[in-house]
Amino acid sequence: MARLLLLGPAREAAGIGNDEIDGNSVTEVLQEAVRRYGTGFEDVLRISQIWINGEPGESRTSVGPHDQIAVLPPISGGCN
Amino acid sequence: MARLLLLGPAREAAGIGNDEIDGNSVTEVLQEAVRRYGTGFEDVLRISQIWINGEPGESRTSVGPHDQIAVLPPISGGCN
Amino acid sequence: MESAPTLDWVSIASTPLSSAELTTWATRANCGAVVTFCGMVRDNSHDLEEIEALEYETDVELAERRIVDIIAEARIRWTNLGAIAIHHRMGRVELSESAVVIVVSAPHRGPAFEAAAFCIDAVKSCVPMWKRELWQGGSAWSEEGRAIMKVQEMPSLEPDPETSSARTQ
Amino acid sequence: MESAPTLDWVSIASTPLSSAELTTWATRANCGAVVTFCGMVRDNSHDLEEIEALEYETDVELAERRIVDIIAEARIRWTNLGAIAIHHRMGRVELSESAVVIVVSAPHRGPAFEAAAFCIDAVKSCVPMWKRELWQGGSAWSEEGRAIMKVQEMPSLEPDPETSSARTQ
Repeated sequence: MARLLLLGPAREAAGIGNDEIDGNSVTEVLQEAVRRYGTGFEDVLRISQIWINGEPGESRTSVGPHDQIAVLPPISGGCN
Repeated sequence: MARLLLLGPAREAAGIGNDEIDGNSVTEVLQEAVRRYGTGFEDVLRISQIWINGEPGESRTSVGPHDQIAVLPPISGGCN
Repeated sequence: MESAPTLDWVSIASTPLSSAELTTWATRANCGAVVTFCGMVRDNSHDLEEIEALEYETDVELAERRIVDIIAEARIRWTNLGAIAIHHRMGRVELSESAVVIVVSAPHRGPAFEAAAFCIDAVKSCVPMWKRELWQGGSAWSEEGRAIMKVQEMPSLEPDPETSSARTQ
Repeated sequence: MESAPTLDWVSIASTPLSSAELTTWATRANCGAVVTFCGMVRDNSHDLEEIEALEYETDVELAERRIVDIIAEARIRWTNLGAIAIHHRMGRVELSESAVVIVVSAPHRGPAFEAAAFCIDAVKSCVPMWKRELWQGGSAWSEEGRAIMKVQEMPSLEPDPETSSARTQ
């Protein structure tokens, strides 16, 4: 179980920005997320970074209900 | 004869900012200026640029009553 | 951060930015230079001609943490800076409004320019922030996507040796 | 120049400067970057610790001509700039007031930063302007004297190849 935070194109593809998903590791949570949100989300996930509790993380990391997994697609820059 | 413009330390050393001085060339005008203002001014003049009518000029240039000779000591920069 | 802090001021909010307020805030008696950068919504991008607004999406907590990292890194790379402010809008930002304002004060102008340029480069490269371009009747994510970088991986802005002596006076 | 001109705004006057006014003035729909530099009176110089004001002496006509040259040269070196303002105080300027404000807008931030840095470097090197430092009970000409340069002789600010691609986006 972990809290999922989806941003920008990942939020748009999933149709949701925050979710709670079962799973003991980042990999398990994201596999369930793909099942839930479909292939459009999977395409974005493939090119995204994963941050765990605010820092870049590894997909084999184990997670609990208080951990936040953020999906961060490529950015386009703040301005000009 | 020419109009003399003295700036910054040159004005301070001469005790005057604007003057009219006889002379047919820049050299003649500045020689007369040194006679008039003394050695303190001569010291500043030695390290100064001379501009004629707003542009860097040559001391042998001939001048008339409408020409401006400016004495510009080294600058210290506008700020920081 | 609600009231203006002393040295570093980070904000991500949906209210308009005031570069004038930040410039005044950054003024310090020992600083001869204040450099202010406004990143504004302009009417065109790579492939669009008539942009009328941008919309920024972020997570405030994640983004502010990264901006704090950027300021810390700037203070490591330039050791004698005065105040640093980085404020970023989120949500819709109209044409010619500032989406981001960065202000750096320093005793001398060289470090103030360099640190301000570093900060906006780092904001564009290291902060989780997504931009939609809005035009009459449509919108799309901005296309120039790249992976978020770590602040410490930002390339250094080497001062040009030919001009750095003049610029560090 | 009494009312705000369109592209280039040069002023030498004894009244306080408003960087906010110039930043707003420089905003253009096609410009994503506005860089504002404030050169402020600081409380110390090379050998003095408690400066309370500076006093600037110039000839307005000669100085404004040189500033016009600086802007022309900036537009040669960076061909895609928006607006450029260079305003300089003369007479007495108090601690933490701006003695000079430079604003450059451009479509992209790289040229805006570089041209603004060039302009202040050139103002310091090419404009006939003398500075007295004033402290409690005394004053003296600032000591760092050098000959006035021609604008065309200013060294170029080569962008660092490592970072210029990021900075010219």
